Amino acid sequence: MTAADPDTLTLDLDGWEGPLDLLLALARNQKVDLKVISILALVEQYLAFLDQARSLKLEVAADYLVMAAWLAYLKSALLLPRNPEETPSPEDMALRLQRRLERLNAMREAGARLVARDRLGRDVFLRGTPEGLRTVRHATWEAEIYDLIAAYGRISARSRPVMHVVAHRDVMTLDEALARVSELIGMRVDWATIESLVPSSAIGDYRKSAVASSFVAVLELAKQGRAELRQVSPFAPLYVRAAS
Amino acid sequence: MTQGESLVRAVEAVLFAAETPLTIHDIRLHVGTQADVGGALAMLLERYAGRGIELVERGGRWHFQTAADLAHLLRRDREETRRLSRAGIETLAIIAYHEPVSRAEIEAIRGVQVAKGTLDVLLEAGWIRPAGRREVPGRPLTYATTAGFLSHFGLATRRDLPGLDDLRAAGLLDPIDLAFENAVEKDDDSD
Amino acid sequence: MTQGESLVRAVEAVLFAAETPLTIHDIRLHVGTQADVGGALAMLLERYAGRGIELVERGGRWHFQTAADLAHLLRRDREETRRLSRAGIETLAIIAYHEPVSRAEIEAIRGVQVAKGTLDVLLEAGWIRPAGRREVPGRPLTYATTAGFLSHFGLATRRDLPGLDDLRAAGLLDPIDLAFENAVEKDDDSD
Repeated sequence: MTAADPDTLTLDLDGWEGPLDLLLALARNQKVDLKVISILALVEQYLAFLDQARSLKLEVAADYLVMAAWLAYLKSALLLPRNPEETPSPEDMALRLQRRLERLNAMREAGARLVARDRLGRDVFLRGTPEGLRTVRHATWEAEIYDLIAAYGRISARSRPVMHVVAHRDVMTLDEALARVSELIGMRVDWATIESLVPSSAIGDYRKSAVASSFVAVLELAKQGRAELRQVSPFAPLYVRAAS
Repeated sequence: MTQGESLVRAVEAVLFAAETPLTIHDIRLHVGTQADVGGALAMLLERYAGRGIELVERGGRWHFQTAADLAHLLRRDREETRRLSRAGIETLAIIAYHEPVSRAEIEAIRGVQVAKGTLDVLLEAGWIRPAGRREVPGRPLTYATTAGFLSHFGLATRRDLPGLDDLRAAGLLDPIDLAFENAVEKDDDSD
Repeated sequence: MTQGESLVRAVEAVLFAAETPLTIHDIRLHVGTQADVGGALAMLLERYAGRGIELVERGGRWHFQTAADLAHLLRRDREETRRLSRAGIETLAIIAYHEPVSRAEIEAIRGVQVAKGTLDVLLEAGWIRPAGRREVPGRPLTYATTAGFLSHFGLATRRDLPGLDDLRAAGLLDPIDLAFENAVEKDDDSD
């Protein structure tokens, strides 16, 4: 068995699709039916092949080494006196490896036969310009009279005139605030906070409204040039006085 | 060069697979420049006469086509029942209650734009019809319901539609309902 | 419902006009639900035998195609079908002969990982499809071939796969013993 001649097998492992592919190629080199292949010879060829690769300092992928280790173990198990306790037996393992190679080989050949068949679009052709079959869908629309009436009710409810009545009206109007603020700052000389301009009697919602209206009134007076504003930083108290 | 029956087969296959009608010259490019393509075509014409497939010549170009009398088989009708969308039913209701009514008026009443598709669906269903143009600027088209609308909804006349008082009595003007509806779906007029 | 010769014509026309292979059910939708489509197909099979156009059945679906022996006349100007890689061909063969089969089983037979693109290419070609999960730990997805696979490779059914019976008799299609395969090489890095 001289099939392991490294010259006939490229050492470029990229050319092989993994250890099993390499094993199959080696097995085929034995030129016998895969069913009667010598696993022992095959193992030796594989190991010799990898040794060769390593002696050339080629990098060998991990899965090749894993397979090598397993095959080395199989080889020694096949050669050494048999331990009857051991399962599976080395012969059994060798048989399975052989079956595995057979199966890969069978699928490889099946694939080759498959792609060599008369293939649609390559060897045989469908009609070039089929008219096509059409399914024309007609929609029949469905709606119930209730849906129609309910829809109209919904629209009517949506568009019905609605009168808004505000029940609670506890506010200081802007006009009120304007009159009050301009009068108060006219009487004072010094800076005054907005809060100090709100009537002390004002409490609750009315106080909030009075503060808000007074603030807007102050802004309005400042805009008209009748008041000056001062604030040292954001959110600091806002001071107001009559424009000088 | 292909001859006799094998030429007929070849021409048959070439015409079948071709993506466009072929001249005799085109066919020769496939079956051989010296071939009697005319003779093969004559043979095929005869063979396919009266069959489901016909060989035809148009302006010097040949092609197979399905027999004209069988064209109806290539088309299959299928009915599908579909429910009208909410936008559709509201638009239909407005037309029914206010006809004739223009699209702008429908939008004013609904408070939402009416997609073109919505009116198309109602037209397709045969429930509304164009009902002339309104003599105002822009001359907008108006819509009205059809006899098909009445029969679909089991109405003898439009006057059988319940009035606002009936709707209120039936609880169909309940604003709580409205608030709920609005909360549930904002605007479904995209169909 | 169409009968006799006019049914044969009708089936001929429908198959001829179709853009994809049709099942008998599909054909019935066009020619009549009670029609003896099987009988008409048998008649057409006979008529087209040996002609340039053939009627074929692939996975229960019927279509007309050009006769295989005329391939040399038709290949002109057609772009060659994309060549499958060796890995692709082997993977397809393994799926076809073992289906349904999981990726791990394919890898066990080939002894290498199945690269991502390999299954993608086969799926994209419409030749394989996911065929459910195997009820074992990890619930791996399995793959099987499609009707498109049968059409493309000219197989009436999977039983027509070349050498299927011999391979089965030789035990080469027995379920894959993943446990053993994994014991041999426990490698399996991720791809």
